[in-house]
Order: sequence, then structure tokens, then C-alpha cells
Amino acid sequence: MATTSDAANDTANEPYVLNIGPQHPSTHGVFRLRVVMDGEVIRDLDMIVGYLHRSMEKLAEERTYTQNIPFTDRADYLAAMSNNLGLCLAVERLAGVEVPERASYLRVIFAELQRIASHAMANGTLVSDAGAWQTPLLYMFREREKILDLFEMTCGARLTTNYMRIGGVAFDPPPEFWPALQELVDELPARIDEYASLVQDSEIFLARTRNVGVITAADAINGSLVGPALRGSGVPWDLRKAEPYCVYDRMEFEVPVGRHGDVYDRFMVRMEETRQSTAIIKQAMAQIPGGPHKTDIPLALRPPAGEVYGRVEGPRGELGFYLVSDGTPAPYRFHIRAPSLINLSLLREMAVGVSLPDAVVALGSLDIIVGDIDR
Amino acid sequence: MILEGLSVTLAHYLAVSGVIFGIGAVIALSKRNAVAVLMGIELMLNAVNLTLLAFSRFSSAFTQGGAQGGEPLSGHVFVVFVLTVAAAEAAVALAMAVLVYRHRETVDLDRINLLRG
Amino acid sequence: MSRAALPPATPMARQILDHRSLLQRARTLPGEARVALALLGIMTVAALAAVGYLVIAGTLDGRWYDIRDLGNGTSHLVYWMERQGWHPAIPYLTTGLLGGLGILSLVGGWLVIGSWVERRLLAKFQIRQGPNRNGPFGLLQPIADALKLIQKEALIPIGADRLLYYLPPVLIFIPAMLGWAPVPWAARMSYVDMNVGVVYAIAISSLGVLAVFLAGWSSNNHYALLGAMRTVAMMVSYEIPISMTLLSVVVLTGSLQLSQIVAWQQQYHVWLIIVLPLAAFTFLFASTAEINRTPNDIGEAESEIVAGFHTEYSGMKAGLFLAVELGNAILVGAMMATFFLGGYTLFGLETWIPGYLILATKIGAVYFVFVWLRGTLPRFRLDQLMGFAWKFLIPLAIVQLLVVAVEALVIEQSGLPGVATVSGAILVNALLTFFGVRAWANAIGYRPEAGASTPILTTAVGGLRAAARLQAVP
Amino acid sequence: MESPGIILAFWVLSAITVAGCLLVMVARNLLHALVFLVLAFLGMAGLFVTLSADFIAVAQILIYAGSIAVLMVFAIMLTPLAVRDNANSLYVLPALAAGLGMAAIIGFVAVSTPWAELQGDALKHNDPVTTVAAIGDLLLGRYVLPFEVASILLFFALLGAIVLVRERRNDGDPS
Amino acid sequence: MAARLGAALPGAVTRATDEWVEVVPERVQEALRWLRDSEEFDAAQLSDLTAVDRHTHFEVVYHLQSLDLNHQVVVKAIVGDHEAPALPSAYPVYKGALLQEREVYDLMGIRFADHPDLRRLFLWEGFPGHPLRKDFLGIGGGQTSGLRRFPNEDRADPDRQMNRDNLTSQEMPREAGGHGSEHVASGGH
Repeated sequence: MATTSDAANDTANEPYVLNIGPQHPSTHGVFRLRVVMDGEVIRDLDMIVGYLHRSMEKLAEERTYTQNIPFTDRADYLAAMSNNLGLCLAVERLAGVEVPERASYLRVIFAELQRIASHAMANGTLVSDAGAWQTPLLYMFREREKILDLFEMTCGARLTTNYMRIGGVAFDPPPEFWPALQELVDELPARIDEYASLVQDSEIFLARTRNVGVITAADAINGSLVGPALRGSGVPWDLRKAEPYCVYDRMEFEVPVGRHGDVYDRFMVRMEETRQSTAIIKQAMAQIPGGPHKTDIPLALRPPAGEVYGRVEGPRGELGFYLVSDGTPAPYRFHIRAPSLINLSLLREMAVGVSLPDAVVALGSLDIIVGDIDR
Repeated sequence: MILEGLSVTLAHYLAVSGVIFGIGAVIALSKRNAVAVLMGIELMLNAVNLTLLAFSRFSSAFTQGGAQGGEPLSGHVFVVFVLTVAAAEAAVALAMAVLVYRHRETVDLDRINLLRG
Repeated sequence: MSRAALPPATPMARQILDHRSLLQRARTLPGEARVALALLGIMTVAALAAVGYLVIAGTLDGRWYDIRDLGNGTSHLVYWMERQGWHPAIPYLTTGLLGGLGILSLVGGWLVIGSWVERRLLAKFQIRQGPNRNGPFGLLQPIADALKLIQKEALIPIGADRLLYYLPPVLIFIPAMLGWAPVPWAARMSYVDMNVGVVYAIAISSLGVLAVFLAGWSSNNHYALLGAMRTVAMMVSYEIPISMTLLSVVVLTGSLQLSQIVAWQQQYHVWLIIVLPLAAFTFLFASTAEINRTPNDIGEAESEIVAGFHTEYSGMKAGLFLAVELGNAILVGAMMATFFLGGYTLFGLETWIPGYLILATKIGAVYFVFVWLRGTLPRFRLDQLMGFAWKFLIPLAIVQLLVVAVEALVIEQSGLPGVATVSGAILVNALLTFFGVRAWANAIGYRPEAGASTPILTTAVGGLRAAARLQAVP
Repeated sequence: MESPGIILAFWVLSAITVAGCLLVMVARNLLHALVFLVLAFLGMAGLFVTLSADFIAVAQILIYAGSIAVLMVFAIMLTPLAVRDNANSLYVLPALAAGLGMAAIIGFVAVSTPWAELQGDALKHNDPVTTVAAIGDLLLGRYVLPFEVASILLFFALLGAIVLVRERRNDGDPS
Repeated sequence: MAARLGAALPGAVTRATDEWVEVVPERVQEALRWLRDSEEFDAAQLSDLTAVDRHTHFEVVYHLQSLDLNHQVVVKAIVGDHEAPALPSAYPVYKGALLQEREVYDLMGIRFADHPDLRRLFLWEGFPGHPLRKDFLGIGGGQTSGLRRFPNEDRADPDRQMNRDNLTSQEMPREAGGHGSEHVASGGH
């Protein structure tokens, strides 16, 4: 509430500390913000994570490379496919494994499906954070459900897919998969438009997200932001374009870039990315060749000693795997560059001095996944 | 009926009003907290309101429509003014309490002795 | 595999029609039961037809057993008691108790049905099923909820102020019930048709503030206190536009009595929402703030402060808060219907249909709007809401009041026919609403955010320099 | 005023009001005191109803229980470090003496004065009268000058309160 | 690249391969700043910061990314002291190092000088050891990972105002306003 800026007063006033989390509707997991409030305005903010820490990087040092793939499912549990892909690409580069072309196309299809599913979740929860009582979220879940059905159809799991393998993918999709996928990509653009019409022109949503949580392009680069958070600030940086992996160099798509760097821009970038992803899937479906879906590799793959930093553009941005090999079947060092964690670097700058609802929306727009933060 | 013969007269209302006024005065005089003092003052004003309304109701002008020259509802109008003044006074007094707190970090009236230097 | 083909989202009405469980169950009944059910149905229809005929034929008009007006029954009861020579207190108390029971049971019943309606409707808005397990269409769900709430443990937070922690669930219930007193359910049918009905309604609604504050403060929880302070600030601010708009209504209709306001609308055959559209909007919007509903539910914004002032309440105490929230929505619906939607009248139809049914329908319509808003809109921020109240609604309400004062004078004293003057007032107010709102919004610096919000699409990649290049292109 | 309802109401409401006032005096917690104060205000509104002052009663609820109580809530919450207790100052005994003295004097005058000329047929007359219209006529007729003065007073009170508690604008960084 | 860096900052580069440059640990901040500001390298973003335990020493690895030029620069700093490793912080150059350095400190135990807020990130203050070190074989000190409370979590640094008032009750000191149950600790104080 109202205080003056006197030093005497500041020390005399008890800070009003609010613990947002670890169990809170807007932290999207067991994530905790300890916020010092002055009325509605945030004066200081501390982030407390680690409630979901499983020490994945330590555990990985005792397992073979293939055995580590399921860990990546559980790091960013809303983008398991992209995480699988990141690790597999890194290991393939380290060990020099060739990937069949069909597998590369399948990887692109699944990674893009995963991106749509993840963005649906991100945007849905962002609108929920802005106060819409779950309606937009459930609209987006409608499409996400279908994508998860496709995952289940292919690899038997909906969330922790464990689908990619070093040298390809685990299974070729069943024959029923392709018509279902065709149906999905045919209806997706209309569904995305429907969702957009529900939210993006809503005057209240604009009032809540315009000029909130603004990050300038320079700050975003310096603060190591990646993914939609970086692109929302106007920086056209997308690893699929910058260093194309798999077969992204054969796809035609565009990178959406925001204008102001606010919450609304990040929201809109995600919306546009789902449209682009649909286009990529369509192209991949048209181009996909036959052939094997996997190269055979030794059960205990022993990459030569050395190190590699492999990365992909996951739904939350640059997902890197820094692997150090000493020639044994298990990695000597296994480090995940988690976009959710590093995107939080600027949270304090975004949240201090604004009101609590704005901070909640800003946090929601960064699209954090606690499994990815804590690993 | 049990209540026969227990009719309520003007004196009853005045007595109740006197008691409330007295309690209000005690609160206003004895409390340390400025807000509590204000509560006492509001109670005293309320007691006065009760008196005014009682006189208005029990005066013969009330039912005879001012036949004897008095306005029947003047008491009510006075009460309206008292309400107005009370609201204004409460707003200003509470603003002052907040202000005093901001400068002196207390609303304890025993410690607010600016004039003592 | 089978899950791959989910049914597409269908419109709400279609989904309801597709819900065949009741009919399917009816088909499995034994033959006798089906015959009995059919007979029962035919008898009900016949009885309704007979009553309808009697009502239309006028043979039952004005008698105590006239179903159109429950108030007649009560007045006959009073006359009967007076004829017995009993003490006047007895009929007084009897009718008081009867009316109280009537309102309590009606509101209670509505709470039960309303929570089901809200959940079902929201589910339909959100392309899901909603409660459908308990009873037909999940109709018994509210009872199951209530049972669950009652048997939950009543937690008291450590450090809570016990007295003030126990009081608010009860305190907040009182104004929610008292508010029903002046509502006219039909001609000559309201609990207390007091002279100062409008002021009474405002005064009663202002009592809830304190209970909310005490609930938030006594819980010893920062979320609760924040929610309480937000709610208090918002309620206090929005009382002013509500009072202002109701003042316009009072000035136009010339009465503080709710039945007279309805009578005015009946007399001129026009609803006040048509005469005073701006006031009606202000009242609806401000009411959502008063009763903490979307888009103004910042007092219990679950994404920010969990549940606001009742975060720490559990069991039936929390249930009471939720019930009051719903009850307030219905009460506001009743006020809205009475002030702006013609109350129990429906352009002459109230002669044939009981007035309370018409009023109930209108309340249901307003409630539907509330649920609709909740299913659609995001939430404002506190400062935006406050700004909207103080910078926008209050000045416009004052202008509206001045205009209405002149119109009321013309309608009352010009001697022109009511059709002409009221039509003129409708025209003037519509113009005021349309142009006044736009002009004032422009004046305080509101610019609609149209266009320019879509992202830039590019195929180039790069960093800061590329970003500068992209932004430079218009 | 001999209708049993009114008599019963008077005694019950007086008891509530006086009890509320006493509890305000003895409550240890300022917010408890506030709750009892509201109780006293509501009881007072009930007493007003027994005096056929329906408009004033409703205004009492609106202004005292609704607005002034909320103002006090704000004042209490805006002074967080201030003691939230309702302690007595050193002057408790003189205050008690003064208050009791006042109550005694008023009570004595009230009971001992022969209010005969005021207790004519008027008191038997229990018909409720509509006071709103009459009050309005009086306010805009005979008492129009005080009415306007009151409105100016309110305006300046509003202005004064805002000016008093306006925060000094500290531009720059908010932390 | 090593040559250019060596020319700009004499004595900073110790070793260079095709893939990375090793710099003197004390001068790593300087080297990063030069790389960020140089027109030629334009290493605008710190995309990854991590460390590798080599039993005798630590390698701190910086992956720098130039977005405009679309190339990656890898810088390594070899920290010789395995017992109490320390290094200048990259935070003054890259804000993105804030949480990554905290993570490395938490899991590897490398202290970054002039980091504004060097606390453990995932584990609680007082957790015995740093788990990602190769010599970390289990939690010592009689503690288990299944602690009911996170000890000392809220008392990390008494100077920080935020920690000081964490568990005091709001404005009303009552009997259990202190650090009571988890309910109080997580219930919004």
C-alpha cells in the first residue's frame, strides 16, 4: 500500500512477502516465486526452483547413450519428441552415425507435431493466466489431444514418447497414421483461426498483454533468451533456419517475429509458429521417401573421445546437449542446455516494478516447464 | 399481553441516546489509537442523530403535518446534515491519521505531540 | 487407435439434443411403468390445460387460489386470521415467516440448480461434458458437492483470528438474503415493498464489503489479504457508478419503490434497458465487479491470488462463500430484471403467465449472460478496473443523470403523450450512449488496438542488426 | 407507541446498540472493535426504523456501516506498523468519569423532564409515512442553503483528503 | 580466432584447437567482453555455460553465439584448483549467465566472483557436496535425500531482506507466526 520512499519508512515497513508456489495455479508446476509486494506492485522477486530436481545429468553419466533418451522425455515433458531429437542428433554427430532419409522426415513431422502441441499448451495457459476461465485452454487442448493420439498410435505413449533413436526412429508409423495425420493437418488451420478469433482480438486480452513484460531485442540477446521469447522481441533467430538439421533445409517456412517484445507478441509468435508448423508437416508428408526408418547401431555405442554441442529448435527455443565422451559407452559429461531455465534470466527485470497480474502474465508468456528447469 | 403498559416514550429514546453518547465520549477520550477515537466520535454523532429523530417523531408536528407551524421532518433533515458532516469528517480525519502515521510512524495520540516540540 | 477420431465440437444445442440417456432409460422400463408414466404425463397436460382455461376464462380471477399470484393467497390468509379475532402480531409474524421461507427456499433451490447450470453451461462452452455422473444429466451433482463440502475437515489456519475467521461466512450470507426483500415477484407480491427500495438495495449490497475484508484479514494469509483489499477497493469504487445509474432510473421513474419502477415500465410499455442503455450496461458491468465475477473477478483471481479472500476456508465455510457468490449473481439478475428488463411484466403476458415465472426467466437470462462472460473473457487488472470506474463510468453516469433529469421533467410535465416523450428520450439516450461513449473514450486517450499486431514473417535469420532491419520495414 | 412489536424492537435494538458500544470500548483488537461498531450502527439503524425514519435508517446503513466502516478499514490497513490494539491511554479514569457524568446528566434530564406537551395524540399514531419525498422537499426548499453548504463541505473534504494523503511523486526507479 | 584473441589480449590465450580456445581463468571475463564487442566475432549471446569435472581440474565451457554472423565460438577456462575452484563471473558481460552460473555453482561448486546473487539453484543451502563432481558418490554427513524440510533454505543469507522476513507472520505476531509447519511455510507468507 502507499508508502513514501523515505529510507526510514522502507526499513520500518515490514515487507509483504508473497510465496507464489510451489503449489499455485499460475506457476505451471512446482515452481516458486517469492515476491516482495508493495500493495499490488512487486518490489523484489526471488525464484526458488529445484522441487523437481532429479539430477538427470549425474544419472546420465552411468547409462549408455540410448538409455539416456528416456531421461530427455522427462526433462521437458511437454516436448518429449524435440528433446529426443536433440539428444539423438548430438550423439549422431559425436559418433558419426548416418540417419536414413525417411527417419529424418519422420523426425521433422513428429518434432513439428510436438511444437504445435506444446504451443497449444503454452498459449492456452497464458490466456488462463490472463484470467479466461480455461475456455481457450480447452479449445487448444482439442488439437493437442489429437496430436497425442497420433503419438500414441505410433509409439504407444502420449507424453513420454521415447520415440527417437540414435540413427533413426524407433518405429515406422502404422498405416492408419497417415490418413489421421492428413485429417489433422487439413483441419488445423481452421481450428487455429477459430482459436485466434476467440482470443487475439479480445479487448481485455489486449489490455492485459500489450506493453506488458516488454523485453528489448538487445536485452533478449544478452539475456540468452531463445525461442518464441527471443523472436517475440523482434530477433529473427531460429535454428531450423540458421543451421538446418534433419531436412529443414528442404522445407519452406517463415519465421514469425514480434514487433514490441511484449507478452502479446510472444503469444502471437507462437500462434503463427503453429501455422508454419502445419505447413512444414504438409511438405514433409508430400516429400517423405520410403526405405528404412533406422540405422543399426551397436547396443553399447562407443563414440570416440571428444565433445559435441548439439542443439535443436525446440518449442521453447534452443535446446542444447553438451556431451563429453571418453570412449566408453556412457557419456563422461551430459549437460542439457534447458531453455526454460535460461529464459528465466530476465524474469526479475520483467517483474520488478510491475503489478502482480502483469508479472503472472509475463511469467506465463515465457512458457516454462518445471521439468525442464530442474531436470 | 406481557408488554402491555410498557409503552416506549420519548424519555426511553433519550436515555438510550444518553448512554450511547456517554460511551462514545469515554471511547473518544480514553483511546490511544486515532481510529479508535474516531469511532467514539462517530458513536457520539449517532447518539445525537437518535435524539433528533426521536424529537422529530414525538413532536405533534409529525402527524399533523406542520399544522402548529413546525416542520414535521426538520429532525430528519438535521440528521441528513449530520450524516454528511460525519462522512466528510471521517474522510478527512482518516486521511490525517494516515498522513500522521506516514510522518511519525504512529497513530498513538499520546505520542503525537508536535506542538510540544 | 479408436481415439484418433474424436467427435468434432458441435454446437451446444445439438449436444444437448444428442444426449439420449433419459430416453434410453425410459425404453428399458417395464410396460406398466411406461403406461403409468404416459398417463401421468397426459394428466399433467390436462390439468395445465384446465387451469389455463379457467385463468383465461376469468372464473378464477382474483381469488386466493389463483395461481398467478401467490401474494393473493397470503393476503387471504391474513384476512382469515383477522376475522378470527387474533392478535395482529400473529398474522404479521405468520406472513413474515411465510415470505422468508419462500424466499429462502427459492434462493436455496436456485443455488442448487444454478451451480449445476453454471457447470454444465461452462462445460458446453468449453467443448467438454461437464458433470454427468450423478443422476440424469448430472443433476444431482450439486447435492453431491454439498455433501462432500459438509463432511470436509474445517481447517483453521495457524495464527488466524478465530472470532473474525468464523464470522464472515455467516455475515456475507445475510446481505445476500436481505437483498431479496424489496424484489417484486408479481403485482402485489414482494416481501417488503418499501418506499426506499432502491436505497435499501444499495445499502445492503455495501454491507458485504466488510465480511469480505474480515474473511481476508482474519485468515492470516497474504493471498487472502491481497484478495480482500482488492475486493474492498473494487466494491467501494463500483458502488458509485451503481448508485449513479440507479439514480437515473429513480429520476426517470420518479420513485424509489421497486414496484413503482416496474409499474412505470409497464405503463409506457418499454423496458428501461431500451430507454437507458448506458445505465443498463454500467449496472451490469459494475455488478460483475460487485459480485466478483468474470471479467472483474480480480478479488479471487485464481491465476494470481489463488482464491482471494476465501483461500483459507475449507469445507462448508468455503461452500458458503461459493453459494453466496452464486446467490449474489441471481440477486443481481433480479435487480437487473426489475430495474431494466421490466420486472415481472412482459408486455401484457403477465396476465396469463404468473409474474414470478416471468421474473425467474429474466433472472435466468441475466445469469446466462454472467456464465457466458465467465466462459469467454479474460480478466482485467485492478488498476484498469479502477480507471474504468473512475475515469469512464462515473463521468458518463453523471452526464446520463443530468440528461435523464431533463427528460423526466419533459415526460412528467410537458403534457405531451407518453409515446412521444419516451420515444424522444430513447432517441436522445441512444445518441448519448453512442456518441458520448466514443467521444469520452477518445478524450481520455483510448485508441482501439486494431491491426499492426500480427507478427512479421521473415525467412532471414540474424541478430540485433537483422532485427533492426526488420523493424525498419513498415 | 404501544404496539408490542415496537416495544420489543426498541428494547432488543437498544440492547444490541448499547452492547455494541460497550464492546467497542472493551475490545482489545481494533478490528474487533470495528465489527462491534458496525453492529452498533446497525442496531441504531433499527432504532431509526422504530421512529418511522425509513430513509434515514437506510442512509445510516449505507453511510455508517457501508462507507465509514470501510474507510476505517482502509485507515487501519494503511498504518500497518501502528499498534492494531485498542489500548486505553492514561486518561482512562477521567474519561470514564466524564463519560458517565454526561450519560447521567442526559439520562436525568431525559427522565425527569415532563415531555407532556410532546406526548399528545401523536404518539398513538403509528401509520408509516413516506419520509423521502418530504425530506427532499425540505432539503430543496426551506433548507436549500445548508444543503448547498453541505455539498461544498463534502467537496472540500474530498479534495482535502486527496491532497493530504497524496503520495509524493517519486519518478525514476520504483524500487 | 585464437590468434586474434591473443593479439587483442596478450597472454590471455593458453591453448587453442580447431574447436575451442582456452583462456586464462582470471581473464575470462575480459576475453568474453572482447569477443562480444568485436566486430569480427560479434558473440552477442551466451548460449550455454557449463563445466566439466576432469578429476584434477575443472573445465568451464562457454558456448557463444553470434546471431548476425551465424557462427559459434567456444571458450574454455581451465580452473586448476579442484578443492576451491573460482572464476570471474560472466554476468557483467552476459545477463544470461545469471542462472547458468548459479547452476554450475550448485552442482559443481565453482565460485564465480562478482556474481550478484550466487546461491545454490536446485539444492538447498547446506546440501553436503556438489553432486556433479566426479568424487561425489552420495550424500554424506548423515543426511538423506528424503528430508522432510529443506534445511536452512530460508536462512541462506541473513543480509538479504527477502529471507529475513520470510517466516514471520504478517503484521500480527501471534503464537505460531514463526517457522511452523509446512502449511505456514507454503501457505503464502
